[in-house]
Amino acid sequence: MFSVLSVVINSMSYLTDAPIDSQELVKRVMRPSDGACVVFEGVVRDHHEGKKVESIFYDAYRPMAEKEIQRIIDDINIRFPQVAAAVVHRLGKLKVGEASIVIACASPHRGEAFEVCRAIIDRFKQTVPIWKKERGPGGEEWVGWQK
Amino acid sequence: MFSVLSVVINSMSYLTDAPIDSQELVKRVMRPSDGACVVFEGVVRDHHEGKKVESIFYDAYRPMAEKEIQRIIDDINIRFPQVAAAVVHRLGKLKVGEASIVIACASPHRGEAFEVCRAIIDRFKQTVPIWKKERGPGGEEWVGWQK
Amino acid sequence: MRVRLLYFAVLRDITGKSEEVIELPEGTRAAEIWNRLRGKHDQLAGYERPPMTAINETYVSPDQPLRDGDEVAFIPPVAGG
Amino acid sequence: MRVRLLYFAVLRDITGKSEEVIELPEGTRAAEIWNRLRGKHDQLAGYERPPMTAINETYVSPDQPLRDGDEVAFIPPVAGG
Repeated sequence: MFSVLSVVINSMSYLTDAPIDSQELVKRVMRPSDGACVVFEGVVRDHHEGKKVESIFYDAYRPMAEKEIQRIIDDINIRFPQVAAAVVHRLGKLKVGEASIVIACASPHRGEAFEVCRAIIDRFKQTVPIWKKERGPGGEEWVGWQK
Repeated sequence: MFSVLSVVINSMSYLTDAPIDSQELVKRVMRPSDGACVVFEGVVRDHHEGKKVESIFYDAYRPMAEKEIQRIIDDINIRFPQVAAAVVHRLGKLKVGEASIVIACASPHRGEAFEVCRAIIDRFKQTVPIWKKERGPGGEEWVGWQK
Repeated sequence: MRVRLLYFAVLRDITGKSEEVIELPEGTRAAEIWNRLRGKHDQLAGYERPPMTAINETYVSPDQPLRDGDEVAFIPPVAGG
Repeated sequence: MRVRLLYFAVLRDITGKSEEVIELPEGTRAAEIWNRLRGKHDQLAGYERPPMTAINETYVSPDQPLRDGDEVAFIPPVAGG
């Protein structure tokens, strides 16, 4: 009746619990016909809305997040068939300076690589069911939730 | 009367004859307050205007190129004081798939990181005295020079 | 019918659980489940409209009637990236 | 006066040298040097206006009068990046 456990069938997952290797992502997308690669790294920073941040805990609705990211990639593939894009988001506890997301976009020309990289992160932040709990000197808080 | 040899005084040069380490560039720009890093890699691709490309030789007016790049960085620092940017361009013979330029831009927020990274590469291509000679099955040619 | 409710992030903290299976009349809507949650948890009282709603891992209107076996998740404001 | 001419990329290939020091009347302009080069090298004949011009590592108008000791470079279309 209920799916026992949602397993990502693809060997390739968009989510990881380990540090992200951005070089590996670049290698994954680059083809001999590509002249440009644009990489976006989202990184835990030491402040948010005036408050000090020490670490962030990322949580996700994993199977749905995988599907939503796949949907973003599929849309991009239709709109920009010449661009190859890869995305990985890290979950769990991250310290300041660690990358939470890396997006790599390769293309024959730089225009689309920049456009797609920006489009992916903008849309990612709107729909992918991932949440973050910021921890600082004042305690913990889920970002975006008004108490 | 003539400057004997123009030496880059800074330990940091914008030009290199060795493969570029983009991870090192990212480390150089990231500060604890940065939440975003955008990296652009220009890569030798296997074609140009319908012709097959096997390798590219990059030549430069080195001391002037260093100054022009410095000028670009200085302008960016004035217009976007919150962004930290690093640039390295490689010279000499590069094979398909090798990076000729890497630009890393870190910022508290992603908007300016994208904007600055794009602005740097766009301006770089207009004013920095670097040239490329493409080699393919049909011979060699300096790009941009109409015979 | 029975549906599985999943709780994430702030909702997991507030409800104290990550999921539960509940018995409901046929055709119940996610919005009605949200109202039950609001009745149970003071921290949700101010939220008249549910946050984004997912049924079986897809965003849907909270007014869509549920079916037996559905997996329902209320999605608090996302903050990935 | 004497100025140093630097040749890069396609201009180095055409002239067969990377630099030379030439003797010129006071006040000569870079544009006039360009015309001399056009006279010497058939491949440049079609280029009435010089490409971008740098004096002492800075872009300037090719009509700027040169001074003793200047380093002059004609900059073919750049293609870095």
